[in-house]
Amino acid sequence: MSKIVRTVANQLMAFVLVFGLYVIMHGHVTPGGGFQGGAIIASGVVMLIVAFGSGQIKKFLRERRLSLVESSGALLFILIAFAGIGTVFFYNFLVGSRIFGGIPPTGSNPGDVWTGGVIPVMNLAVGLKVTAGLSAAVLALALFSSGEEMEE
Amino acid sequence: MTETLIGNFPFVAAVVLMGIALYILIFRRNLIKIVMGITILSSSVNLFLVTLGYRAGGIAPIYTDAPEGPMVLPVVQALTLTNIVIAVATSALILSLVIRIYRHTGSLDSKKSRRMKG
Amino acid sequence: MRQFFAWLFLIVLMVFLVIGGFEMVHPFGEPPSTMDQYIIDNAQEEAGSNNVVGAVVFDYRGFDTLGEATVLFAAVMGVLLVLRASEKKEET
Amino acid sequence: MATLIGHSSILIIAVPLLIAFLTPLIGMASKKARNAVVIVSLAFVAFLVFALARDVILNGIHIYTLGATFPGLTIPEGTMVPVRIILEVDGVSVFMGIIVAIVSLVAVIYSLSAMKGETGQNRFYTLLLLMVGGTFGMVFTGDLFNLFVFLEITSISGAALIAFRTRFADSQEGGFKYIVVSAIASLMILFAIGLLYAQYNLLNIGALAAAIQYTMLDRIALVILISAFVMKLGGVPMHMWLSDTYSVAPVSITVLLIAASQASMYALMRICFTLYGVTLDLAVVGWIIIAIGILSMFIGVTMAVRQTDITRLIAYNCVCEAGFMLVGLGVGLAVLGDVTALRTYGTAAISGAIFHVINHALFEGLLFLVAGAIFYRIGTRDLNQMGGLGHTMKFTAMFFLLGALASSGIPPFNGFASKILIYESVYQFNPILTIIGIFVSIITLAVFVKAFFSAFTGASLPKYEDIKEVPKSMIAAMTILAVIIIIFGLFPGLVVDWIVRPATDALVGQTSYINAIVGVIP
Repeated sequence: MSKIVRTVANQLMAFVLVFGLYVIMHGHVTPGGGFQGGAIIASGVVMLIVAFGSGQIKKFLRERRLSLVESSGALLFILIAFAGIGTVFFYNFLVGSRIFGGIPPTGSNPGDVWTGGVIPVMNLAVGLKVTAGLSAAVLALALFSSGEEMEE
Repeated sequence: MTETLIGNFPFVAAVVLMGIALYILIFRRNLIKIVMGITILSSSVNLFLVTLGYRAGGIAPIYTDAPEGPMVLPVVQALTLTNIVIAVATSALILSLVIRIYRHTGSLDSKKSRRMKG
Repeated sequence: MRQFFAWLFLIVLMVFLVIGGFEMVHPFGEPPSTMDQYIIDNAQEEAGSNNVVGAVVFDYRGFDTLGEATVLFAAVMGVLLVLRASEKKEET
Repeated sequence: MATLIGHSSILIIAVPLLIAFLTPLIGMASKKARNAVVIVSLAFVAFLVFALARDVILNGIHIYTLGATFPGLTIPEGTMVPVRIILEVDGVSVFMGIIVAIVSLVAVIYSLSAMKGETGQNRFYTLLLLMVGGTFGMVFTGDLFNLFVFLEITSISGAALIAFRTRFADSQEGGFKYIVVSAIASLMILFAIGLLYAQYNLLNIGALAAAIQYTMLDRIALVILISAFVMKLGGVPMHMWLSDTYSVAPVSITVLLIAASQASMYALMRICFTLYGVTLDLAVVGWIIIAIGILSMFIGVTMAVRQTDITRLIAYNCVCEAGFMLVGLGVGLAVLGDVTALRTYGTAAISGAIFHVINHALFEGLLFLVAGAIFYRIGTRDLNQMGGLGHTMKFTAMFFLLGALASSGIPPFNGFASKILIYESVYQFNPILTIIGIFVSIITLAVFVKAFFSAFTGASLPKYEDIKEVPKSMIAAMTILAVIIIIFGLFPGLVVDWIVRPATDALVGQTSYINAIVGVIP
């Protein structure tokens, strides 16, 4: 792609990242959540792949590393679920505690990020996982169809 | 009768979309078109699920600065969300298989590449 | 012959489903809501989340979301497995 | 120990998933550690399954409400319906769980040497664990949508694993076919779930069963569900995918695919017996299932006769055996409303079908492992190119004979025990069905005898002179299955009493399943 496209894509990526993170971290207050935010960031990665070509992206987004991030996201998610096993698997043990423990007033309210118990943490885990996973899948498809060798 | 006919139109639209998808899946032989058929099928199911949860005059089920009014059903929306992610996953995997098949056989026609029809 | 049966199957299925669509027991806009109303009323208190869909996704039906994340994980692993570079021998 | 059993149902599903997420990380560090972790975790899961089985059979249905304040709280205060996802483990679920536990252990032990030297082993084991977890989830869950999600996990990881050998075009096509079939089937299942949700606003199987009224929409949902699950288990109108996928997958995966198909069979049982139960037009639905079964038997066995590829032959035999189970189930379903008929032969037919599910998984698994062992050594699946392998691969030949005899229902192996149960009970329902069944069994025997002679006996071919017996871990995996087959064949009464009868009672006793959910109002 031309230099203009590359520069614009480079600048836009920052906004995409911020917006994605916002959607992930406000998943329990406004529409959005881990999957949606992760998909937004992954689409930013797709934009970079289109602008720079998959060979260029491969140099700083290694598949092994993406795979590692994805596994850690999934692990974080399931470990939070396991942490509730003192009562029951998937128990929302953080509601009422000091981390994200606030309980919003019933009915319509302005919204507070410091609520939701395990929900924001899970959103973060899922966001990490989806970002890394979708990027890895798209990168693999792009690399394979452009005929380049992938690393294991 | 006419009232239910018009009132239930969203369900019928979902069913018609499903018919289109099944038509593609049964009669088309191109592998990419089969992938498209599956995606349309999953969209039709998503549309059906979301219409199930609609309440007349309802608002989105989010309490942050919520206006007055009944909220639409949240569970179907969660189910739809799940199904969207599953559809993405499925089509990613199918596309990678299609690329592999294309590498091996040099063709996207299912008659050529598959030993048995179906 | 096969085409004929396929058309027959498709048309019969569609007729049934369209009839089903018209005959929905609960018309569009007035769904039954015993389970959902409970969630709408209690999500803020039990899950502490303003976003009721978020509460359903991560709390009430969190196990589905685990499954969903697993599906995505499996698909990504599958893509990477299918498109792996070559079948070089792995030394063990 | 009590707390462990209390949480065992979720641990059985979650531990394979947890280890699957860990496997890529461990695999980067050390391959030996990865293999050890996979085996140890699956052995732990198997232990939990047996502990849970003992508990369920002694103390009745096991309930686990995810995310509630305590596991037994199915219905929260202030409402009359279950809101959260509930795992409900009764006799049938635990029976299927035992199958999956055995089969997954065998598959992993077999893969240890069968997969040696292939690339992508980290991902192979990850997907294998995901598939095991998905199958456990399918059989343990009490929630329709959850069933759909786990079905998807199983089919996506299964499809990726079928395509594992990327150097063959066949395996890619097999994977493609499998995932297309599963995607269509599972989306139709989701549509049917939507239809049920639209009327009752429920997703829990027990609560739905209590509320169901068999309206027009319920009938449409039933038709869609039955056809989708028959599609997934390889019943006849939709059996084409089965031979194409089973024959190209790595055999340890084929064994798991059989378990996954059996999980679809379990889902079919759940839908017919528990979800709809006595509200059905029992005779009509029963006869439809019997017809599918008879067709599967016929077409499976006739297609098997024509095959020269050993794995395709066994795959068609799978279609045929699935027909036996469907006939048993159909007969049981047809007389479900009739108490005397149910008592005289209905429960026996269902027991036969359920017993055949585990026997099927065992002997078809053994046969596929043998076929995989042959492929591992000589690199072909074509029966015409084999010959005289019995001289050098003695154990393999013995195991093949054992599996073949069990599959054709020859005493004293386990296939005989379950087939005789089906024959006897079905004879009282309709003698023609039994005659067809015996006829099909005889042809099956003929098919396998032919395959055995062309592969293992005769003069040893010069090109296979230096073929050795397969590695120890493959022999070990086959031995486990063979020993279980012999034990089941020698003591069928004990097996029926311990695990099959509770499963049958659980399947027929729809009310106890419903009461476990709805009856516990705090």
